[in-house]
Amino acid sequence: MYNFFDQLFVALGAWLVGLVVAAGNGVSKLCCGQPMSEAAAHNVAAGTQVVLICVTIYGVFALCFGLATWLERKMLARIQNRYGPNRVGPFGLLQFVADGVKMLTKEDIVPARADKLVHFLAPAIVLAPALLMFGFLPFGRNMAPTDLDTAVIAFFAVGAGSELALFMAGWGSRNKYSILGALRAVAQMISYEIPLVLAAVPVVMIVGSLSTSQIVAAQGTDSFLDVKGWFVWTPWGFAGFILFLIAATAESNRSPFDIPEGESEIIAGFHVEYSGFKFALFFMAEYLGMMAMAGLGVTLFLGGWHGPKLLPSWAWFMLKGFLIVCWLIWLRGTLPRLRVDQLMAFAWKAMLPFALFNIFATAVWFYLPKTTFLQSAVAWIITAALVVAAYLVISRFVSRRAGAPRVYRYAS
Amino acid sequence: MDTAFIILSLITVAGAVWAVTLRNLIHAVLSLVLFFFGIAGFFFYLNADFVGWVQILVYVGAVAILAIFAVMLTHNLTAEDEPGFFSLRWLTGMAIAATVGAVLWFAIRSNAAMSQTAPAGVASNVADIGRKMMTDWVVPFEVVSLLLTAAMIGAIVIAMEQISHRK
Amino acid sequence: MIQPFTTPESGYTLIPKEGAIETQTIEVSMGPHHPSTHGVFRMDVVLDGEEVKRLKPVFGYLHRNHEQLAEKMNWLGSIPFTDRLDYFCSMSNNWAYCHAVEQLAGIKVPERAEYIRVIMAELTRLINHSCLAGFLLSDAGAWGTPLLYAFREREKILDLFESVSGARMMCNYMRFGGVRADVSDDWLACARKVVENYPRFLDELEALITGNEILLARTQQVGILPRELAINASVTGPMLRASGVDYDIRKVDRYGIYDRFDFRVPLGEVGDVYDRYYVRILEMRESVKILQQALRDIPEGPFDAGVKMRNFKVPAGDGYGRIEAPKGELGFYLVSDGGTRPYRYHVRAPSFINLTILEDMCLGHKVADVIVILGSVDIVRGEVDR
Amino acid sequence: MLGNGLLQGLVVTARNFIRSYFDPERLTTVQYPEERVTLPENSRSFPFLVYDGTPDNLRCVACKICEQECPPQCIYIEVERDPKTGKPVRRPRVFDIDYSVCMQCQICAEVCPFDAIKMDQVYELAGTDRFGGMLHDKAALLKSNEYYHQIRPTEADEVDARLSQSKKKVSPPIAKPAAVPPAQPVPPKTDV
Repeated sequence: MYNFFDQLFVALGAWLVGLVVAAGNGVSKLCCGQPMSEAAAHNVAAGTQVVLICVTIYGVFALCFGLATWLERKMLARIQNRYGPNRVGPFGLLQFVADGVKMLTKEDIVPARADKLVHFLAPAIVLAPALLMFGFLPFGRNMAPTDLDTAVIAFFAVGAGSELALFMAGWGSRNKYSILGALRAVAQMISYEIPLVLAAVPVVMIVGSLSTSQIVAAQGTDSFLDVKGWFVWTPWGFAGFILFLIAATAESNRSPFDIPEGESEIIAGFHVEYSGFKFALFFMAEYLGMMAMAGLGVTLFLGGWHGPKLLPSWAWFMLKGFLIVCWLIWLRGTLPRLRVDQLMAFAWKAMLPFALFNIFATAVWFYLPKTTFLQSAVAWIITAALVVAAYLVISRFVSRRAGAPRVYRYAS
Repeated sequence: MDTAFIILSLITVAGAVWAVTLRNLIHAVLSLVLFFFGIAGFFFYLNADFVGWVQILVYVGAVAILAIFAVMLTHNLTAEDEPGFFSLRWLTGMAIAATVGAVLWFAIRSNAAMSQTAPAGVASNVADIGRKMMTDWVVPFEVVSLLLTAAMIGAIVIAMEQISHRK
Repeated sequence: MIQPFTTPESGYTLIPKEGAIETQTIEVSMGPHHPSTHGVFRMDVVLDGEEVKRLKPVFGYLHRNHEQLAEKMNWLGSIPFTDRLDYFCSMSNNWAYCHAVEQLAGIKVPERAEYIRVIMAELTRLINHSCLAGFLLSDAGAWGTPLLYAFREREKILDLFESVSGARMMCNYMRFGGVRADVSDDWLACARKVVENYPRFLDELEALITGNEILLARTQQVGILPRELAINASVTGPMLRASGVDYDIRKVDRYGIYDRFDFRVPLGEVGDVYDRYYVRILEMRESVKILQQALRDIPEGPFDAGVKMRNFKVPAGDGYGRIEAPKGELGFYLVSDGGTRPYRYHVRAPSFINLTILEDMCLGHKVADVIVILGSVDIVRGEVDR
Repeated sequence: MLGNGLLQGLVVTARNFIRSYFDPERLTTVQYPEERVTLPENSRSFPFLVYDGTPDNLRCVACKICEQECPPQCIYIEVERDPKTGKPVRRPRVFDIDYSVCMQCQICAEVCPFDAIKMDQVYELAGTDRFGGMLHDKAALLKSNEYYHQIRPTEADEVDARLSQSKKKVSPPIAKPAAVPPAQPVPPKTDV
């Protein structure tokens, strides 16, 4: 029973591919006498497999994008003691459809002195990486879209493309605010890419492979309660996860780090001159980027699709991703924005040293013997001590500059 | 000469040509990025996945942005004083390009190892790269990392000088 | 040799230092249609990268000819217009105007009316300071969460105003010699309940904001206003006290019956944005103390001095009356020629004068700081442009 | 320790998030078209003219005090003249209030010596025409005393008590208009 639901989509996919191949054979029998040759059938099957993957990724995650906007507005509303959208559809669930239609019907204004080509290309180029990133994440037991053995590097390489697009958007629209926003976006994403990659390095060191399916396999135990193997329970894993979350928030320009589109400062940053569906594309790229980063965080640290056998594996992946997205929304409702130079200083002076130290702590963990329970407990404590010591040193260094707490006197 | 190779080379050559000839500097840099994607495509074509992704990560992610920042610091972005096609500058350029091309062509022709095509379907070599880098090539690896650290420190010194000037 | 580089329209020359990379300054006009300028206010900012080199505030977008209008109106008629000066604190504006006229005309205000006036003014101070904390945070990027908590508390106080004066924001409640309508006992009971659980909201606001490292980084040592500059620029109100100057008109003039309540005046040390924010939080706690005392011992008795509003004449002469409005010293300079209309009517608007030193506080800071500094100055355009 | 200020803030928003589901004191949003806030008795919106019994028996005697006292000058009154004698009759022929100019400051209601104009509580006055549509003439302004009792019970009782008490002082029945204290267009000092 559990396997039926777990492998539901895999079976569905196989059935569809079989259908297409059968149809292909039928067509070839009609026109050229006999069914397709072995190689042709294999090509058709592989082709439909790829098309199926693209359609499902685009369909599932476009829907998730719509629900994410609804979830964000509802959660932020409830944080601020108000209802949030509840007029369009039950509980406001069709709000994103209404927004989509509004975006489609809105006039698409291109500034006169804008650099037409760059202005036009930017939304497309910002959306492409966001969608490509999903190709490398294993969504469930043998439901990985592509089984690359360089998946983690591929994920970051594709992610790097969106910086360029943000710059093109900012530069193309010839607007002072958007240029400020573009330069901020580029500076921020480059300086947070390094802690992001370094946060993923410990996981790759321990697993020994860059392929996401092997990383997920390394975190699985075949017990019913498949939770023990996750990397987040190890000290270096937990530190890496926190680092990864902070860097992922910065990469997807979300709340404490949303200076590229600092609403209150530079109005809307790089997408100030976009309206209509191009603006919706930027919006979609931000949400898809956020969900992709959440997916990678789940894959690297929270044991991918592993989880107690109550829910199917893909449901566990979606649930954990949903929790990380909720955390990002929660951050957005609470924290004010960092300033540009503080953000850079935090990346280079706090995140980078801590990430490097975390790699050192992982090496210590790797070489400590962990055969018996006592030895692994000792290893755990030593690594935890290392990580906490690093955190205390760095936080004292960062908060030393913040100055002593103020005391306020009253007039006599 | 199957279709994938032709398409890739078209993209690469187009990117390179545009990078040189386009009047708007920003468009030139963006076509340079297209050229980098072409090169990465060749690496994938040669089954060198790891190098292809690193190519995108390093070149498209950082070098292109560096080039754009450099372009931003130049004053006039649309080169107005475009000399004629057959001016002195064009001829010297063509001459240099021809000599470099000839030397490369001669090297490729003479060396036997370079001529046969890549073995198709070889298993991924990420692990091999890692092991080789840490065993046979560890000395060059350390030298390069020293070089990078020096470059980093140099950049910081220039930046510090910049900030001290401005304060 | 690097020639001096001038931006075409502003004629502002930036002589780059030797050896520095020659960068171009951009001139950005922030406002009047800008999300966080608290109304229609424009700042012409010359930026070198992100740093502010020059900032020219541009006023006048909300000028409604208030003072000229008041000269055409009789004394009673311009009370509803004072509501629209600082539309966040209409009760304090009314009181300031009535206070000035009473001083000029020598009208004595009965006890109960004085207590009602103190209660209304302190309630307005609570609204203004809590909303300021909310706006400052949404300028710093906290996307309105503290702002909506402040609005939730403000609704309770606005309901109190509506049930006594008829309108939430444009109360038009005070008259020369007292107030227009009496406060019933259950109104006083409601007011006591609202004042009781106001400190709970203040603790929640402080827990959300005051310890927040990001906010500390964004507001400490930013937009520092030195004592001398504050005094020379005649800045008043919480901005002045945040720079450490002990000057609160409720203690200096002892107008109304403020000398009967014991409350303290909080002072800052550094005078940066964080001090201005935290001094206002402490002032709110003092206002709650005043309100508790006033609501406890409000006496019975007449609520106005029975002054006839029709053909109300003020003896010839001029006078200047001022009170401690939430934003600073709100003063009315009135010249009367004995007729039913003021001869000259001038409003000393605190946020207008506090705004004049915006450039001194913003120089050298980043674009993001300019918005936070402007937020901490707490301006309302109705009062600045009149 | 870096970060515990942020965590404190996150705890506050989390508490608000959870409390907003069951704590009525936190979630105070009123879904406007379906639910409505009950206005306090004193709340005011635009002025209206009061009449006792039939619409043409209105209290207003066209003394034009409110027209002079109104700060934004949005009231326009024309006195009705007796067609035969040409003498002004104590009734307004035209009484317009331009709701787009009126700033709801209730000074007209305050200075009116005959309690003829009072502040209404209706606020749904959206219209399509910004100029003519907002100009309410006498017919549109007239509302009965019962309506006044309905929206403001305590105030209406005081007004009625005062009116009946002043009628008793004047004692002759209303029928003879001449006995009512003569009110020239620019009235002498009357007690408010």
